[in-house]
Amino acid sequence: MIELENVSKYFGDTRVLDGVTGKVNRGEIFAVIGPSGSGKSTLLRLIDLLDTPTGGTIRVDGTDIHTEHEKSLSVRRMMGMVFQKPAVFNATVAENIAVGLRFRGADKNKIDARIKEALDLVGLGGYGQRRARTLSGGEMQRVALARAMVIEPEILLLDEPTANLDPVSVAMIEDLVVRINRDLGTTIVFSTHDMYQGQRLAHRLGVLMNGVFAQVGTPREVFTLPASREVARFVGIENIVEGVVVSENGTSAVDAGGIRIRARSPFGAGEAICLCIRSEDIRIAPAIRGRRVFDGNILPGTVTSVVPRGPFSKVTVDCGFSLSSILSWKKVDDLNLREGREVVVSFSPESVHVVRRE
Amino acid sequence: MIELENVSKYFGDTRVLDGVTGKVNRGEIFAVIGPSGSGKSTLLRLIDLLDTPTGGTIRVDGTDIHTEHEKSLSVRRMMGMVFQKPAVFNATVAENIAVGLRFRGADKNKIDARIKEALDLVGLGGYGQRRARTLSGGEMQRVALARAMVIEPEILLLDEPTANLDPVSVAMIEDLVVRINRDLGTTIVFSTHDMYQGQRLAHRLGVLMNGVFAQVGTPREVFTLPASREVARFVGIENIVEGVVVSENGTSAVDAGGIRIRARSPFGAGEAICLCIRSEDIRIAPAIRGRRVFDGNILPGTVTSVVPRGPFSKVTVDCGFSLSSILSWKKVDDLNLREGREVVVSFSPESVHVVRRE
Amino acid sequence: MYEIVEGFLEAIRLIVTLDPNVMAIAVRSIIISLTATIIASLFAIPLGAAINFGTFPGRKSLINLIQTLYSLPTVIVGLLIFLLISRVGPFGFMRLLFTPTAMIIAQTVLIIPIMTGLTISALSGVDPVIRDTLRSLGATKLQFLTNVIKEARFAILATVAVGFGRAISEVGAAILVGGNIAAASFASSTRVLTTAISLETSMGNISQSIALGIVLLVIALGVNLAIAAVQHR
Amino acid sequence: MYEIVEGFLEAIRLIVTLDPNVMAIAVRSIIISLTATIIASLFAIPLGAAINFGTFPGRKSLINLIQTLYSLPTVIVGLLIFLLISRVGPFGFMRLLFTPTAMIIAQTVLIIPIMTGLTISALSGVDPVIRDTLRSLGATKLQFLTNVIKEARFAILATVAVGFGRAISEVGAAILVGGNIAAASFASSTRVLTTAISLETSMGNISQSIALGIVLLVIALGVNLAIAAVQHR
Amino acid sequence: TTTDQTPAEKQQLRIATTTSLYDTKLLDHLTPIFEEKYNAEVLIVSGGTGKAIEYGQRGDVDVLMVHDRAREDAFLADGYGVNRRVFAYNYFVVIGPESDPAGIKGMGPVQAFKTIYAAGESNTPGVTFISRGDASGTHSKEQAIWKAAGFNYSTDIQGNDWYQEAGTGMGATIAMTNEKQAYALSDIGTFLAYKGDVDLVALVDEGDALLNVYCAMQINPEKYPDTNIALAKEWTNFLISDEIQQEIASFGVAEYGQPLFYAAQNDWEKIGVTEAEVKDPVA
Ligand SMILES: Nc1ncnc2c1ncn2[C@@H]1O[C@H](COP(=O)(O)OP(=O)(O)OP(=O)(O)O)[C@@H](O)[C@H]1O
Ligand SMILES: Nc1ncnc2c1ncn2[C@@H]1O[C@H](COP(=O)(O)OP(=O)(O)OP(=O)(O)O)[C@@H](O)[C@H]1O
Ligand SMILES: [Mg+2]
Ligand SMILES: [Mg+2]
Repeated sequence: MIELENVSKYFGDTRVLDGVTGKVNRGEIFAVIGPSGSGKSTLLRLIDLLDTPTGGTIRVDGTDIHTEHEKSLSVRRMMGMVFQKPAVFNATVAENIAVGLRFRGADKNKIDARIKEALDLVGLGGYGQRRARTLSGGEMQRVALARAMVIEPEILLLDEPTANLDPVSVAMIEDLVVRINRDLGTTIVFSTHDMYQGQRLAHRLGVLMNGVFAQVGTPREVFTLPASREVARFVGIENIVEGVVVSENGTSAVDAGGIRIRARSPFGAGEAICLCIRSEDIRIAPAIRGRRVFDGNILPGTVTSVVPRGPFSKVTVDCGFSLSSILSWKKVDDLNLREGREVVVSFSPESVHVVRRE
Repeated sequence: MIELENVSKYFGDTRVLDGVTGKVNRGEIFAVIGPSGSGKSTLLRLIDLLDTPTGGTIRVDGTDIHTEHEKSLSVRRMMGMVFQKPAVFNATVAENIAVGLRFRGADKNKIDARIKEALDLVGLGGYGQRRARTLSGGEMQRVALARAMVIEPEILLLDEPTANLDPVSVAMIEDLVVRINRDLGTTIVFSTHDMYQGQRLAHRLGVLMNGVFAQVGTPREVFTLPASREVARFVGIENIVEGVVVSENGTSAVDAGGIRIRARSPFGAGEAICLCIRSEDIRIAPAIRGRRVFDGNILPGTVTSVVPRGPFSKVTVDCGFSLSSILSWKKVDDLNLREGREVVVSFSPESVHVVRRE
Repeated sequence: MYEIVEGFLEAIRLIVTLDPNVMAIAVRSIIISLTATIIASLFAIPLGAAINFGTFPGRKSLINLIQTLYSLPTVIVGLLIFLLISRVGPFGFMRLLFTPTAMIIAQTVLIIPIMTGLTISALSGVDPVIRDTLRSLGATKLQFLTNVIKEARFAILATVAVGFGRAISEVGAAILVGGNIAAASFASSTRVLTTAISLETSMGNISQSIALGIVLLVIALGVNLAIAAVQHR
Repeated sequence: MYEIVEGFLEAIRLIVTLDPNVMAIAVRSIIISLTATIIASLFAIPLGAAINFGTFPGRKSLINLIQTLYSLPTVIVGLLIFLLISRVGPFGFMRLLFTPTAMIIAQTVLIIPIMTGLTISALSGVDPVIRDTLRSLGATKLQFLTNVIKEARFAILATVAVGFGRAISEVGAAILVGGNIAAASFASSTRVLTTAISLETSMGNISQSIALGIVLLVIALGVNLAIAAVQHR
Repeated sequence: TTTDQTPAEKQQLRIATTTSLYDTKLLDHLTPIFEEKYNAEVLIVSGGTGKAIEYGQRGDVDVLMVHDRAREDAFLADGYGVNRRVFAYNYFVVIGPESDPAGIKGMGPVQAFKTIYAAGESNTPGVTFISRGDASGTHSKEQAIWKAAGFNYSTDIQGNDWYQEAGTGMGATIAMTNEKQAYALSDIGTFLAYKGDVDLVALVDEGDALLNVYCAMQINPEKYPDTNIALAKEWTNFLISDEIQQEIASFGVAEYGQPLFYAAQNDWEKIGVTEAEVKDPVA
C-alpha cells in the first residue's frame, strides 16, 4: 500500500530522515516509534503530501505521490491525518467534523448522521454545538480524530493520537483505532512515543532512529529481540550490560566486568556485545547461603533503591553492575527489600538477549 | 503554600470546577490527575493568575491572589508555568529561554550561562541558535520547560509536561523535576493523565473529577484505597464488580450476581458496594478438579481473551462476571491460556478493596 | 473653532430633516464606494490568497510591489483611469468618463492593492496546522481558499473595512473621473460626499464641509457596524 | 495614452538627472510623511495594544469607532487642523499654518486611526498561548506589550507600511494646512509630491503629474524595501 | 534667487490667491524679482476664491489676490481688507466645440448666453453648458452674464438638463467640457494652458461682460496687527509699479503668442475703476 524507498528529508543542513525504507501493507496497523525529534511527524507529513522529501520515493498503491502531481488530490483524499498538536477551526465542533465531508460534497443528512455517530464514538456525544476553540486539550484531540475518521479514508495517519489523553480516553481511542482497522479495513500508520501503545495496536512497528528505521518488525520481535542497544533501551529494556563473549562449551559465556554471565548468542569469542535483560525476567531472593538448584545466572548483590512504579516497585541491585527488577509491592514487603539489603539476583540464560556493541 | 478554598470556575453555563478545596505544601510535588476535560488545565491557569475563578479563594503564602491586585506581578513572578501545548516565540531557542530572565533584568553573562545550563539539563545542548518554530513537538516542550525553569520560581506549574515526549525524554524530565524539587526546594504542581507518572513523581496527588477533588492523598493511598468507583477505574483498577454486602461471621461476604465473594469491608449488611481488585492480585490456574488449600476466593471460569500489554499479557476470564489478570508471556505459554480454556481464578480477601456504590 | 460646533449642528439638521440634496449625494457615495469595495474584494481576496499560499519566483518582490502601491496617490489613479476612458483613450468609445461607473472603476483600482496586501497579512496569520489540516482533509484549491478565508474572517473583514474607508474617503480620483457633477438627474450626477466637501471647502464654507464630513462618518459607522456584526458571528 | 509613456520617460529623466526642484519636493515628502508615520506609530501601536488587551466597557464600540475613522476624508482632517492652528484658532499663536510642521501634524492625525485599528488586528492574531506564556514569565505591562509586538512584528510593520502609504499619498490635508507653497527656501516651502501632482493636474500637465507619481512610487518602494528588510530579520 | 544661509532674518510675505491666477505662473515669474529687491521670502497659497477669502478673513495671510468684485467689496466693507489695488485684467472666453451646434461664434457674450439657453431649452443635440459651479470668480462672472441676459440664475438656469455644474477647478472643467464637447466660460490663462490638449476653441472672446479684473488687497492691520504690514504694502506697490506693469503686459507672449494679461495702469477707465486704484502707491 505505502512504500518508502530511501526517503530523506533535510531542513537546511539538518538531516532529519536519511534513507528511510519500508513498506506498510494494506489493512495493516503500522506504528512509527522513535525518540522525540527522530522525524516521526516529518515522515507522516511526507506521506500526507504536506511536505516534499529531499530524496527518495514514496509510493501509495504504486503511485509515486510526490511526482505525479495530477493525482495529488485523489491521493490525499485517500488519506486522513490527525496532527500531533491538532488545531480546530473557529467554528462549532459539528462544523469542524463536517469539513472533510463537505469537501467531498456529501449531503446534509448524511453529514449530520455521520457527525453524531463520530461524536459518540470518540466520547463527545452532545458536544456538537460547542465552540471548538473552548475545548480542553484532550477533547480537541478527539475532535481531530473524529474529523479525520468521518471521511472513511483508506489510510489513516495519526501523529501521536493519544498524547493528550487520560488512560480511560486512551483506551477508548485505541479501541476505536482497532475497530476502524478491523471493520473498515483501513490501513493505519501512527506515530507514538509510547512503545506499549505501539505494541498494543500495531501489527508491525518501525523504530525510527538517526534518520532510518533501526528495526522493523512485529511488536514481539522488536520487544524481545531489539536489533541494537539503542532500540533495546528505547523499548524499555532497563538492564543493558556491556560485555565480551568468552567462548565456552554449548551456550556461550560473557564476561561483564569480571563477572561471568551465561547467555545464548550468535556471536564469536572476543566480540564486544551488550546483554539486554528485561526487569520482569529478573528474580530477587534473600541472600541465603548454600547452593540453590537453578541452571542460570545467580549473582549476589546489594539493594541500592526501591521505587514505586504503578502497581509494582522497581528494585535496583548492585552486583558489580546495576540490575533492576520489577516486583509487586507485596513481594517487596515479604522480602523486606530496602536499601542496603543483601540479596541474590537470578535470571535464566534464555532471558538474556545479546546484541553487538557498536 | 497554595491553598484552594472552594474554588469554582464556570464558562458560561458549563461548570468546570465546582468547589475544589485543597492545599499544596511548600516543597511538595503535587499532582493533579483526572480525566480529559476535568479541569486540570483550568485549575493551573487559575493558580497562575491567567484566569479568574467564578467563586472561592486561592491563597499563595496567605495572599488571596485574585483580590490583591497590587501583588499580582510579584505573585506571578514566584511562579513558572509550562503549558499543555507550549508555544514558542518566533526567535531562537536561546532567546526563548532568556525571556523570563530578561524580564527580571538579569545581566547578559548570567543569562548566557543559565541558558547553556538549562539546555543541557533538558537534553537540547547545542540547540541555542536554532529557530524555535522549527523544533519538533517534544523539543518545544523541553524548551518550554527550560524557559520556565531558568527563572528558578518558587512554584513550578507543569500542565502535562511530558505529554509529547518519548520514554527516554520522559525519564529525563521526570528526573529533572525531582531534582529541581530536591535541590532548590521548588514547590511543584503538575497535571498529568498518566497516573503512573503521578505516582512516580508526586508526594501527594489530587484526583479531579466532576469539578472537585474526588480524593487527595499519597500515591499509595489513592492507588490502593481509591475513594470511589470512578477513582478506582481511573487509577487503573480493571476489575470492578458490583455487589451487595451479606453479613457473615468475621470477614464480610458479598453477593455479586449470585456469586459469594469474601472480602473485608466496613459496610453493613445490605449495602450496595463495588469490589475493586487489581489485575496483578488475581491468579489464574488450570481448572484442576479437587479442592485446593487456599483461604480465599476461588472461582471457576472460561478465558475470553488474551491480549498483549507491554511485557505482559492481559487474560480475561468470565466467571459470572469478567475478571482480568496480568501474567507474563511465559506463564501464558506455560498454562497454555487461550480463548475458551477453562481455568480457576483466585484472589485473597485482603486484595479486595470495597467502596460504596452511589 | 465655532465652525466645528456649527458643522455638528448643521450635520444633525441635515440628517434629521433628511435634506434631499445631501441624501442624494450620500446615497450616491454609498452606492459607488460599496460597489467598488465589493468588486475590489472579489479581486483582492482571491489574489491575496493566491500570493500568500503560492510558491513562485518573485513572490516577495510582488508583495513589496503591492505594499508600494498603497502609496499610489488617488490623483494618479484618477489620471490613469481618465486617460484610459477619455474620449480619445482606448476605452473612450464606452463613454464612461464623468459617470458613476468611472468612479467605481477608479475606486476599485485604488483599493485593490491595499486590500490584496492586507489579505496577505491576514492569511499569513492563520495557524499553519489549520492550513495543513485543510489540505489533509482533501480540500481542492478553491475549498482550501474559502476555508482559510473563513478562518481568517476577522482580519479579512477588517481588510474590507479598510478598503471601504479608503474608497469612500478618497477624492482625487473621484473628482478627476467623476467630475463632481450636479446634474438634474440622479444617474448623471457624480457628486459624492468627498467631492462635495472639497467643493464646499474651496468655497470657504467650512462648517458645511464639516457637516458633510460628519454625514460621511455616520455612513461609515453604519457600514462598520454591519461588518462587525458579520465578524462576530 | 501617450501621456503615460511620456510620464514614464519624464520620470526617468527627473530621477536620473536628479532634477533639483523635484528632488527638493521628494525629500520634503519623505521627511514629512516619514516623521508623521513615526509619530503616529508611537501613538497608534501602544494605543492599539492597550485596546486589544484591555478589558473595559465600550471596548467593542471603541474599535468600531476607530474603524469608522478609516473613512475620515483627508480634507476634513485638514480642515480640523486648519481651524485649530489658523491665526484665530486656539493654537494660532504658534504660527504653524503653512509650515511643514502643520503637515506632519495633519498626516499624523490622519493615519493614527488606521494604524491603531490595524495594530489591534495584528495583535489579536497572536496565539493566546504566547500571551499567556509572557504573562506567566512575569512580564510587566510594558514588557508584555513590547514582546507581543515583537511577536507580531510582521503584521505591525505591515501596519506601518499602510500608515506611510496613506500619509505620503494624501493630498487634501497637506494642501489645506500646508498650502502647497513653493518658497525660495527649503524650510519654508510646503510643496510635496502629492500637492505638486495636484497642481500639475489642474494645469493640465498630465505627463508631468504622472512623472511625479512615479517618483512618489519609487520612494514608497524604497521605504517598503526597508520595512521588509526589518520584517524578515 | 539667491540661496539664503540665514532664512530667519528674511521677512516673509504670505499671499492667498485664486487658482486661476496662480496656475498661469505669473506670480512665479514676479516673486523672485520682489524677493531680491526686498530681501524677503514670498509664500503663496492658492485656492478657490472662497477659500482664499477665508484665509484672508482669518488673518492667515498678509495679502489677498482675487478677481471677484462683489466679494472684494464685501471683504472691504466688513473691514477685513484695505488698500485694494488693481494690477491686471484680461477677458474671459466662452469656449466650445469647433462645430458650435448652438451657433454662437462671433456673438457678444450676453447674446451668446441667450442663444445657448434657447438651444438648450429646445433640446438641440450637442448643446450642453458646463459651469464651474464652485462659487469661484469665474462662476460669479458666469452668473453675472446670465443675469445680464435676463435670466434668474437659480430658477431659470440651474436644474436644466443641458446645464451641468462641474463643481471643480477651471482645468477640470475644461477637461469635462472637452469630453462632452460642450460650452463653458473660462479664464483665458487656463484655456491657453489647456489649448494644445483639447479640441475646443474660443468662440466668444470680446465684450465688456467678459472683463476679468485682478486686484490685490492688504489684510486690515487693525484686525490682525501682527500681519506683515510693511511687506504687504511693498508687494501692492510693487505690482502697480511701472516696471512690473510692463512685466505683466508681456507675460506669456513668448509661450502662447499672445499676452495672458493686460496691464491695468493705463486702462482704469476701460475696466471701470478709479485712477487711484491703479496708480496710487499705498502709503
Ligand atoms: N521546518 C523545519 N525546519 C527545521 N527543522 C525542522 C523543521 N521541522 C522539523 N525540524 C526538525 O526535524 C527534526 C524532526 O522533527 P519531527 O517533528 O519530525 O520529530 P518527531 O519525531 O515528530 O518528534 P516528537 O516526538 O518530538 O514530535 C527535529 O529535530 C526538528 O527540530
Ligand atoms: N474558554 C472556555 N470556554 C468554555 N469552555 C471551556 C473553556 N476553557 C475550557 N473549557 C472547558 O472546560 C473543561 C475543562 O478544560 P481543561 O482544559 O481544564 O481540561 P483538562 O482537565 O486540562 O483536560 P485535558 O486533559 O484534556 O487537557 C473542558 O470541558 C473544556 O471544554
Ligand atoms: Mg512529532
Ligand atoms: Mg489540559
